[in-house]
Amino acid sequence: MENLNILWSDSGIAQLTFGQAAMMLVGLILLYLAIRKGFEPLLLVPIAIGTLLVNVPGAGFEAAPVYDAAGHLTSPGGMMYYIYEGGIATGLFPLIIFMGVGAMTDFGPLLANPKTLLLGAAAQFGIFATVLGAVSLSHFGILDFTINEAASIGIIGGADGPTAIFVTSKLAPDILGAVAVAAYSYMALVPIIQPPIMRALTSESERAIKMVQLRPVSKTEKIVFPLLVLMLVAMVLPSAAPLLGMFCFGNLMREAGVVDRLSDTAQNALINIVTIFLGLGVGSKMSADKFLNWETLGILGLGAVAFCIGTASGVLLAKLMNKFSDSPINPLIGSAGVSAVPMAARVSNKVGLEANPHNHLLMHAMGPNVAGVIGSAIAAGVMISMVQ
Amino acid sequence: MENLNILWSDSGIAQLTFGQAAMMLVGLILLYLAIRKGFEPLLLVPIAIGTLLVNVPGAGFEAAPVYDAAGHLTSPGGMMYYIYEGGIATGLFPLIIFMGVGAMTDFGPLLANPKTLLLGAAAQFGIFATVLGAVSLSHFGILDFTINEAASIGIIGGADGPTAIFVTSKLAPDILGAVAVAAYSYMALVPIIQPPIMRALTSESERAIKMVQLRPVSKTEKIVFPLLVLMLVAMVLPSAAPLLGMFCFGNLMREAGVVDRLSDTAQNALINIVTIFLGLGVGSKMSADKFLNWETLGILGLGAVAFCIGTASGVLLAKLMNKFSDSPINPLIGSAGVSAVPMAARVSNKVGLEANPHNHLLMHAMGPNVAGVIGSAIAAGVMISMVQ
Amino acid sequence: MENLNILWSDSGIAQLTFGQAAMMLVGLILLYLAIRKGFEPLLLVPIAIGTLLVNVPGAGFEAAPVYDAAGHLTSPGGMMYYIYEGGIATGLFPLIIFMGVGAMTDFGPLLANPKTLLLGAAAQFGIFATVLGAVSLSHFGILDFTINEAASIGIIGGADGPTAIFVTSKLAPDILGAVAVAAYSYMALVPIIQPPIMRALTSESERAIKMVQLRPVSKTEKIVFPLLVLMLVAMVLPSAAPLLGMFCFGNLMREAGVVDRLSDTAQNALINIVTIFLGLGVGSKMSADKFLNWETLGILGLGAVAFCIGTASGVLLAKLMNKFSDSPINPLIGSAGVSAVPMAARVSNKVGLEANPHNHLLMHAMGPNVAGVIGSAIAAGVMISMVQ
Amino acid sequence: MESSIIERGLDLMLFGMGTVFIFLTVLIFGTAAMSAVITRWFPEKVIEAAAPKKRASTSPTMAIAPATLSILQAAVDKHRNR
Amino acid sequence: MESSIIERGLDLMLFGMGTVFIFLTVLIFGTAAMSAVITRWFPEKVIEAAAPKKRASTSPTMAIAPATLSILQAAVDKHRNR
Amino acid sequence: MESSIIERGLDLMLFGMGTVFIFLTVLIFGTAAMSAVITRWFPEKVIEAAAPKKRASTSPTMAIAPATLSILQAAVDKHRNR
Ligand code: NA
Ligand code: NA
Ligand code: NA
Repeated sequence: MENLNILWSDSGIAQLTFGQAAMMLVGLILLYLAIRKGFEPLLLVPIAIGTLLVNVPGAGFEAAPVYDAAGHLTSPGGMMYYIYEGGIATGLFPLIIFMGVGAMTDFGPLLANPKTLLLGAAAQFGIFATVLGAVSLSHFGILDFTINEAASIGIIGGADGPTAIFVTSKLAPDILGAVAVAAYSYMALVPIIQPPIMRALTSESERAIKMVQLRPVSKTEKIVFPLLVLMLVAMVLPSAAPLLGMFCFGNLMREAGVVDRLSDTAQNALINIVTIFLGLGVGSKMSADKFLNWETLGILGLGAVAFCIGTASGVLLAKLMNKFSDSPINPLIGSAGVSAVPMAARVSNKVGLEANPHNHLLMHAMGPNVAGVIGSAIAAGVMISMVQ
Repeated sequence: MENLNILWSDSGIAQLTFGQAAMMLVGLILLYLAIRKGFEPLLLVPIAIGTLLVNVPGAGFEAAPVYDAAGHLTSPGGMMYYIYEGGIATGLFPLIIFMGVGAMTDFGPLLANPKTLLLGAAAQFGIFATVLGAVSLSHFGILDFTINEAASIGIIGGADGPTAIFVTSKLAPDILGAVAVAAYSYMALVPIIQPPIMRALTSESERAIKMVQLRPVSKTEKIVFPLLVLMLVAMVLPSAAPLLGMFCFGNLMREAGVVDRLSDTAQNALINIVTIFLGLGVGSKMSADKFLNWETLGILGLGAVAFCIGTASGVLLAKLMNKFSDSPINPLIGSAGVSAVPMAARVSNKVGLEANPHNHLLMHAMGPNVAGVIGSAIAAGVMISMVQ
Repeated sequence: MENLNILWSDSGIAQLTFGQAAMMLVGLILLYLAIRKGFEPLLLVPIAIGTLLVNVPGAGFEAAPVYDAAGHLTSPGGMMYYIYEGGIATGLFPLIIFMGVGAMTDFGPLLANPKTLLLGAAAQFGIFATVLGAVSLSHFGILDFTINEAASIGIIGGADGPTAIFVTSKLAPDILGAVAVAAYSYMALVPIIQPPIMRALTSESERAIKMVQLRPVSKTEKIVFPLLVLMLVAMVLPSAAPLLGMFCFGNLMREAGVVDRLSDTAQNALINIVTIFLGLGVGSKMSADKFLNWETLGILGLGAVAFCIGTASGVLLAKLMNKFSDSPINPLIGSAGVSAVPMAARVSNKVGLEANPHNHLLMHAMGPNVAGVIGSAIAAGVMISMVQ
Repeated sequence: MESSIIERGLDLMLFGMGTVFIFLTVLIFGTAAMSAVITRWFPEKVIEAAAPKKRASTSPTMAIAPATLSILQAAVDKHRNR
Repeated sequence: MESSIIERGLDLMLFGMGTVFIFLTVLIFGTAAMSAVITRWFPEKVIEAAAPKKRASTSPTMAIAPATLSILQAAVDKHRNR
Repeated sequence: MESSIIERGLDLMLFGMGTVFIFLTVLIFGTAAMSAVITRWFPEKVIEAAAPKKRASTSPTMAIAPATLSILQAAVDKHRNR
């Protein structure tokens, strides 16, 4: 009988709280979005499973290990504890992911037309406008965000998952779950969010603008460019050096041509392994007390606003640049500056094709697209430097 | 001269104890079984090497790191120390292996015929009967097993390596080496252990029973099933949630169809890396004082008994189900309920073909086979919940 | 304004020291050598990037984590801190690399002609002659090396990167950067360093000596050999057991034929992942205070001397053996005893072809080549045993 | 008042086998219900005849991953179609 | 003397956007200079027409790595040339 | 009574080279004995002529693993045999 009691009191039903049940539902919804709707499944599937596991009542996935007075382990910690402390609190997982993304990135289009870097700058306006929005909500007592949380929410607008996770795990780990979910969800929604804004801000004739073909780029330029970025970051903003350093390292491995073994592993086995654990670790912050509150709704809302403003800023600056540039610039490539590589560049291409079926913007949009990755990493560095 | 003394006193021969020499012999025997006899070499080769290394006199593979009063590292620990503490004491390695096994598992045959889940339950009787056997030996003073050790020994009958390692590292780490070696050895011996029992408990006509072809299973069913298992575990037995959660996560990655990158890595690079280190870490518990005693003989004996009882229980329940079922059930698929995937299912198929050369039982036996994995994970959860 | 001050005082230019600038230049030079000159790029590219990153002023890549009195993390450590402490201070990374190298090594040529093991012994004379050179410099007050540093510098002559890193991280971590850079640079320079020495010490007719074709080697011999080495190390020199144990483990996985999954992963995904982090971690010791001093010049100079002496010793012993051997021995294969697998064997082959265009020495030189790996691991064990 | 080790073993057997059987029985009904619901309300193109030859193995012993095989198959197919 | 949260947000925006624009503007000039130097003094065989079809994806969603594809291409080519 | 650093260096050289030579000499005899025993009592089909072309490299510089190559070879062979 006593044993029945143990089994019953240990059982999930006996311990389940309303919050845990609700969070499990959230996990299932995320899975639905990831698997059926194709919302960035590589991250959202592990995050969703992490959400389910961490809300299993009494399973102790988040438990810290217990040591006795002599320092001997009396009870090991839960799996999520080790994953979170080992890979996310230390910042290692997002940095390794960023290295892999660097190894997957081709800076060729950017090098052929470096002024598109400005579009990657403009689109970061969404980040900072959102920070302002978040602190305003806080100032007027509508929601309660600290400046750390506001900065983390803003970075959602960077449309760059690892950057958002890196910044949030440093500045405001309690909202990591909500921020990561918002970042990846909106990245998946780019094809829905961006086109109306792009159409609203451009005329039919602007959207039909053909751009001149990109010049060829030499191997040496591609090798030197990541080093140039790295040296510049080192001189200007060291707090962005971890993110951009690893990004440039990955890209250098790709372009060097002598370490293809390492580049392949960084793009495949290593990034996959880390993605699995990063997702689980982010999911471990999806507990009811951290997610089920009005602030989360605010985060989701502000994140959407950040995407919209970033898209608009990019398009508007592209319009302006088109006015003053020698060679024509199609304003549609401005929206790609939010990053969300390569989805946003594909959206530019698609909207461009609607206006002119012979106008292929994909390569032209890849320039601002990868510039957006650099831009939001810089923005992240500013946040870490000024807020922390 | 003094230096000669140092070299001599540091040398292996000067320090070698009888126990270490004997354990090295055990390591070589395991290697022979793994390489020449094909006994689950993926685990037994690393375990055997771990056994050899940890018994090198004076090599300090197991040494803990030493810190001075100020907390600075004065002497790093041995390799085995880091592997064991980082991956086995934390439970991470068996869980990652289980994720990979989940990604390799096809639940299709089980979904087509869910009542074969019962066979996966029946075969776990071997586990608990063996627990009873172990405590009886202890009660009558023949051998000295605690209840923790008895539970760990029983789980050998689950025929599932990672489950056995997970449970034993939590309940009775001192016998981890013996339990893991027994579990993997008997899994390799399934084609020798099971057929006589199967033939003894069934008639020629029963063994010739043809089963109806399995119905097709939809992709959606395969996606929902691991989630169903996960939710059920969460509600009923949270202590089984780590094992089954990771198993279902792996299976979901496999079936989701949108994260094939992750699924492939979980099935290949990641599981291989972890297998190497899991084996070495298990081997680090193969020291003379833990292995060279009568209890180890008892563990090996009881493990064999567990396999036999599990096989018999599965076959007998299958016979019973055949009596009451609408569609015929060949009792030979019952033995596959012990798990030992996919070896046990192949044994069912082979014995079936002897009785009827046109009777292919492989797919029918895969149902109870994977059910046995779930069954022994549940049994493991009960052990952890009731014994710890 | 205050914020401008924060950004400025946080910026790299404001904090850059002369030493950091110089070390960044060193990093760029290493990259040039690795990418344009093909100097062992797999290690030197990550080391160079590590050098750049760790010298970014104010980026805190090396910072240790900070905990408050209650043991809670208040500030996470830098990436390089975790990589170095987790993989290099513990010795894990070089050991894992060594396992992978073992899985890539074919002992066939050595088994066909085991007396070439002696050449792998002779070439280690470079190691110990260099130790003597280093302590002499110290004795005469020219440079200031401790015995620990002298031992680490000597091991450069082993022409084996992971061995050098393993020994130096244990004996003299402060000079790890310089030692690793010297070791890999000279390994890359083998085709330039060795041929003049080889030509100077041999006559045209000696270089033209044809060797008898190697006998076939059975699979069983290849499986037993790594175990033989392992048992012998265990008996004679346990301090070499970690290095040679993992090396033999890797080789056994390769030859066993039953764990090809694990062998492939050890040779590919795993060694690549660890190579990336090993390089970064070594680079983290490339700070100005540790690298920019006369001792580093001494290390580079002594390292070159070690290579030359090792090469000469190998060739001279090969000449001697040729005098007393039944079957002819081409002295050119002696230089391959320094290891630097497989570069040194290729050099033997190339110099041999110059003297006799039909004389293919590659396979004959592979014997001493892999013997050199064993030889320098033994030398490393002696260092660790006698110096530490 | 400590129960003897034998009693604890008996308890483990009773509650253990009980839990295993209850869990898997509930899972049978759950699975049947799930399949019924999906088959009725979310019918789909059938993907395989429950005999998944290509991915049948759940053993970690296979040296080549299914994914690799399918890549190779694709390579060969691609070539054949030239 | 603590500035209000609104002020801190405004500061972040000003200095943040300022840093981003300054950094990327400097990078534009740096990149242009680098390309000019390389094109003039270190000319090279051009490797691609800036439209890198084979390795264009920067997305982690592609299931097959470019490297694998090129290996397979090599295998097929090798066979075709027999 | 500390020995000078020069003495320690000399000691290292003597005992180091001694150990290396002794170890490898013992290994020569051990290997020869092992080969003799295996060749006489456990003869086997010879697997290769000591010139293992396919897996000769012990260098980590090769971009494609032997395993991958053999997989590809298999793919091409398979196709050729159609
Ligand atoms: Na961005
Ligand atoms: Na089982
Ligand atoms: Na060597």
